[in-house]
Amino acid sequence: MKQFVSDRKSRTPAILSFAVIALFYVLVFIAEQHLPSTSMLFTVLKKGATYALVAVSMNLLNGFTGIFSLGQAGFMLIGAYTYAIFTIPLDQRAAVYQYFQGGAVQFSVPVPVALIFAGLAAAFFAFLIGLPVLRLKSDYLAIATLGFAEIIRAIFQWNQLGPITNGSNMLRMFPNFNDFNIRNDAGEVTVYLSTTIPFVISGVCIALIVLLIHSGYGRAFKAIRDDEIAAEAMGINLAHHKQLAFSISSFFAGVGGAMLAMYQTTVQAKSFTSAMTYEILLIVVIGGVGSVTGSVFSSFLFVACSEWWLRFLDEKQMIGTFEVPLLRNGFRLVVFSVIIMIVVLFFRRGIMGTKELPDLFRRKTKEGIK
Amino acid sequence: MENNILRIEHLTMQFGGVVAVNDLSMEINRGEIVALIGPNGAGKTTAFNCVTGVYEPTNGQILFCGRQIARSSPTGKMRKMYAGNDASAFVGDSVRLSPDHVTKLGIARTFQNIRLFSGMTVFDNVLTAKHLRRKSNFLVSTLHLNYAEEKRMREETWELLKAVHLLDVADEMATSLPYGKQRLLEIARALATKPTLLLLDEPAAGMNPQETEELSAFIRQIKDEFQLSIFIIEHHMNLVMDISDRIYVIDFGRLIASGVPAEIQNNPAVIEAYLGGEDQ
Amino acid sequence: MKKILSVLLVLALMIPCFAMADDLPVVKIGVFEPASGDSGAGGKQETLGMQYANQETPTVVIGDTEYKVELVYADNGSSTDKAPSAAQQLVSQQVSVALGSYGSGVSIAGSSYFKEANIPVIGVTCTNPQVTLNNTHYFRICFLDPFQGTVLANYAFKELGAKTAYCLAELGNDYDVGLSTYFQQEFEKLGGTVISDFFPTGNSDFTSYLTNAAMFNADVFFCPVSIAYSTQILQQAASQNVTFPILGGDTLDSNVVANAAKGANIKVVITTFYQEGANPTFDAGFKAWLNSNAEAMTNNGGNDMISAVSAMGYDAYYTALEALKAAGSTDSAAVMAALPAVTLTGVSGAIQFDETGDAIRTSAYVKTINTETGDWEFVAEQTVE
Amino acid sequence: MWSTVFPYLLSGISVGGQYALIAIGYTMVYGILRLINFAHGDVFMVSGIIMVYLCASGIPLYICIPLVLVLTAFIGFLIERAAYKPLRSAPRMSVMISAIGVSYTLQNLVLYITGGLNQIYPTIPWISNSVTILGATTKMVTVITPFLTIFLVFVLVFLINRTKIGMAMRAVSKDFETSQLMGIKINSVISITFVIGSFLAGVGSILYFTNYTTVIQTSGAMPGLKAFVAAVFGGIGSIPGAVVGAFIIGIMENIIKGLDVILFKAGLIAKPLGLATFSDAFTFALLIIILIVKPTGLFGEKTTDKV
Repeated sequence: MKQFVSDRKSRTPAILSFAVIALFYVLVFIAEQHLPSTSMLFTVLKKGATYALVAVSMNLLNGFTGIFSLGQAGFMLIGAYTYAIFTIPLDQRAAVYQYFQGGAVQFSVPVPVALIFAGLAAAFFAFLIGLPVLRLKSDYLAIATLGFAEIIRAIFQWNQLGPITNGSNMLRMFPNFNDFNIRNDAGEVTVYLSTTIPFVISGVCIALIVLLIHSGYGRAFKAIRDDEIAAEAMGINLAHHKQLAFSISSFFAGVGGAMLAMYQTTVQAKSFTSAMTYEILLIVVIGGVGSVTGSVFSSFLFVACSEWWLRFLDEKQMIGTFEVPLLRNGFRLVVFSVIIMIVVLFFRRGIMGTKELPDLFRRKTKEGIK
Repeated sequence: MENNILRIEHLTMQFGGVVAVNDLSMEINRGEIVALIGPNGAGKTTAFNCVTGVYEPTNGQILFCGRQIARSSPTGKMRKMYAGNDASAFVGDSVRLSPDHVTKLGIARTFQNIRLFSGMTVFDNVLTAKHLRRKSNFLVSTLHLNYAEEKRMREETWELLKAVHLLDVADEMATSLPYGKQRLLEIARALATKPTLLLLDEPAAGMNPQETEELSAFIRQIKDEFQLSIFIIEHHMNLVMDISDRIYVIDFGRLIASGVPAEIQNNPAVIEAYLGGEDQ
Repeated sequence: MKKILSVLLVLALMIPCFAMADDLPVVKIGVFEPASGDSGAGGKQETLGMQYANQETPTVVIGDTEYKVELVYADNGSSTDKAPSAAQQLVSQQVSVALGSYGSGVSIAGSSYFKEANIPVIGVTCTNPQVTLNNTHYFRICFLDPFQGTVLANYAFKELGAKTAYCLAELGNDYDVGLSTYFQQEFEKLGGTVISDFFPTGNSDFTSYLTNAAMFNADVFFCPVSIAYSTQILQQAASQNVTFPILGGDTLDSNVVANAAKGANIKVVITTFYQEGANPTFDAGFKAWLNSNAEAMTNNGGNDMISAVSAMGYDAYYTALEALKAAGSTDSAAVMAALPAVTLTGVSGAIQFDETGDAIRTSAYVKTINTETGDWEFVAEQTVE
Repeated sequence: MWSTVFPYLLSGISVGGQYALIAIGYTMVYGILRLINFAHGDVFMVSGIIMVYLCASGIPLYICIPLVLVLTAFIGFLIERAAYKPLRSAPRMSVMISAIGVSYTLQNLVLYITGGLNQIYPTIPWISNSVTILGATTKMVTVITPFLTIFLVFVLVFLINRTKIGMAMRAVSKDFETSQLMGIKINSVISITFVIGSFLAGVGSILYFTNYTTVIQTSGAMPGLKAFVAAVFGGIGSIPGAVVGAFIIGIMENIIKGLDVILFKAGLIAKPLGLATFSDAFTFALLIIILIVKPTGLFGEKTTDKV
């Protein structure tokens, strides 16, 4: 029984959760084949999958390593740009870099490679930024990373870098989610994958993060979160491990950024503002700081509400002849932010607290026994 | 190689105008249990923090197994405000190892105000402390390719918990344990780093006499079981007199006496310091 | 407490969406316009044109059945990151054709979603060539920036006798950057020199940029920026007593801008699509409608002055109707197929598409602000062959 | 050379003064609650919106202005009570998140009310008039801002050093728990801090928007962020620090905007490099440098955390 110490708890919950996730993927695939591709459902699923990855990557920092960073948007920007720059088809570059004679980069790489580039680029910048910044304490760190995100944004917008970044102008024409669909010669779609693939990408990434969290390094991160001094006294090198967590988190933020680019089909530096970081932070909080499952749930919830379920609040609604008051452009966001405030104030632990998917089944099974 | 495992030479730690530790010199031999005692605020924990690399000493040097782990002399502003003894001895290149480095060399510690990893189970607290001895890099362990290593570490952890009689609570949250057990867990966690020198900062604080009894037995037991040298700070005189081979006494940062328990027990200076200490 | 709150939360999410009941079959036309953000004012005025046209002709006969035309709105927030979901929204509501947007950037950002769902879009005042380039689904009823840039450059160089021009554009705004680039190209071809500068989104302190222009001894200050910024630029220019005239593109053609310049000692010249008075019947009808509709009035900036974008919106609506008639079905693909052949004599002039789907336009109106009255005044109709 | 730099200096000083008035709010709140009040910039913006609507409703200016200030102060008070007080015992991170939530809410609320359209700020006579000093023409407000700022700061410093409540504030910022034990009414002290902070933000908004005349839900974000940077730069917790920092940042930012011209005139560059792009980024670069070189800022006193 030795080796079962600490995971004496039966393995069934884990297996169950795997089953559930797998089932979900299958459902998504089937739905995509049969429901009209114009349905809002798929928008939500695509964007949700993207945000889920970014939220989890942020949670790895804020929730599991206790580093309160607000640089996420900056790293997403790097990822998005790297992806776009390396994947725009050659014959389109002239059109995209219209003011810069087709730009400096005159080759393009396959999508998976570009995704990895995106991650690496973000991770690399994170490493450089981390060197000075990670020595700072909680909210100083937060504001410094926020500052760096803004600086990155400005650099990418600088006209002198136009040949690479297309200045402040939009990057587009790069492969997006719809290009994952398999088409026949006539150009009709035979197999829809435009939602399934994003799920796979972000699924794999999140799985990697989860593995990391459950590895020895993950434990070291948690140790740092719980008590830096004790962690150091147990031989954990703070600088090295923080640097590691920061770079890894940024790597996945970068991949997330690339996915966001694919979702939006265009990239522009000016949209990666601190507001975006706040949005992601709120997602993490709503889901529960320190719960991967929570982050994933709340990403989909957040996107679904803002893109879909609460949309009707923005338009005039008639019940018979009675016009529902207050409903007009912007009301959705008001309701939305009120909900968020309620969560932040009264449900501070978020949807999941620090629980994960298996824990849900675990409780159930326990009850079952009783 | 020489037989003292830790040697502190002319250690002085000064915060601003306050001299917390003043010209402290002492040594610990292999296999010894050495106690550092003194009234509250005498600078005992500060000395610990210097040894473990939390503080950079103002002056003096510390050798572990003959290797410098700290060496410095007053610099900058300190040079003017320095109030300790001779600062001349250690001028020149200073050495400062970070706490984690010191731990890697084989010095482990517990904390006076318990510092367990609150978000983790008892088992994970100990398992985490094994992290520094791992061979596999983060890619390997992320992909869980180091199964053998992980398994070994879990088994060792299991052994440790058995040794400190915490096996039954292995899956409890660390902070949910009673005070006494938390202290034991801290010791187990320290042992998990495979130290040769163990620093215990008031391990018996908040324990009842009976628990204290067990503790002294326990300390001896782990000393033999893990071939440790032990450096202990403690107020419980019975415990100190019972287990320690030699005792150092400091008051207001200065060393006022040292020797075997019997000598210390009837050393007037010590008694004075303590009575004085109590009175204030 | 928590219990109640959580219940409330659930309710907030569960409120059902109410559908409208109606007798006639409905054909949906998507309105892909900014209702908020920097271009919000312009977007709303453009939408007004469509709304007016819609209440003027609320039904259309397609094939041999009469359909009620329903305008479906989506606010693209004048930002390229909100545009996709706005486009998605229209797509998911299966509109037969979409109109818009005010602002080229958002049009480009939304484009691919309509393309994927093959829904045709009729660009109203998005003047950047990139909008329609290599797109079969994007059409446009206004002139293009190269043309507008040329007109402006010529006007500045010949009429205003400017030798040095200072261009100011918003970072990452395709309209601004595009137009000023074309202006620069033409102006330099004519032998002038151009200093171009950019300001970050959300900037509100333009004094330094105005000073820059003055320092470079610019003879003209060219700022083809969205209404939000142009109003601030005008006011700050006024308070700095700048000597050079301020030149702008079609975005400045709004009564909001005119009001901002009222009573100030500055010269403002712009090019645009339509000048009040060119079509009296439309003017009269539109003003009447504005005055009868409080909400419309506020959306128009509080008075009944007619902005060119409204006229364009009006024409766009009728172009869409023509396309629907020609298609003989509400199927978006059919409408797309029908659109290239559509011709129409709108209030802003004759509309006919070339092979890239752009309207063939050869003339632009040059206007200036009468700073006493705060009205736009017609200067000339510039034609470039 | 001077004539080249001066106009930038001028607008720099004025915007610096306005940042200063916001920065004080940040620095006071941080000093007492150790909280970055992300919503402060939005309070500043809301104050602007209130002014727009009050004037639109036809209330004469001489009533509007004081009313705006009072309302702004009240909003500050309200926010503290609603969003921060319940979290007194919570970890700092969740309070910070609550602050972000409040800022999000305020912005969306204004977006809803204004319909996301820019609101033209009412022109306040006299201070909106143009004046020409040393060849640079500008608004009167530009000139008076720095003086008004300095004056208000002096009043504030007096308040803090001479009055009972000021003493309480200093006590609380020194040691929260102890001063609580000493029977200081923590909550009222905190409320007053927020009221003062918001009041000054209100004054700032009047000056700022008289200069820059359009208000939109996002108007507060950048000035807010910069004011905060100013506070950190000057040493968060220290009022003089915040003011000095604000002026430095205001001036630097405008110099950067004009850098092309200055370098060009000085003949250092052949053609403009579009360095104005970095006018915002520079502020943050400055922040990071100071954080790394001297984490406690220019005037911040050192804090040591116990092992």
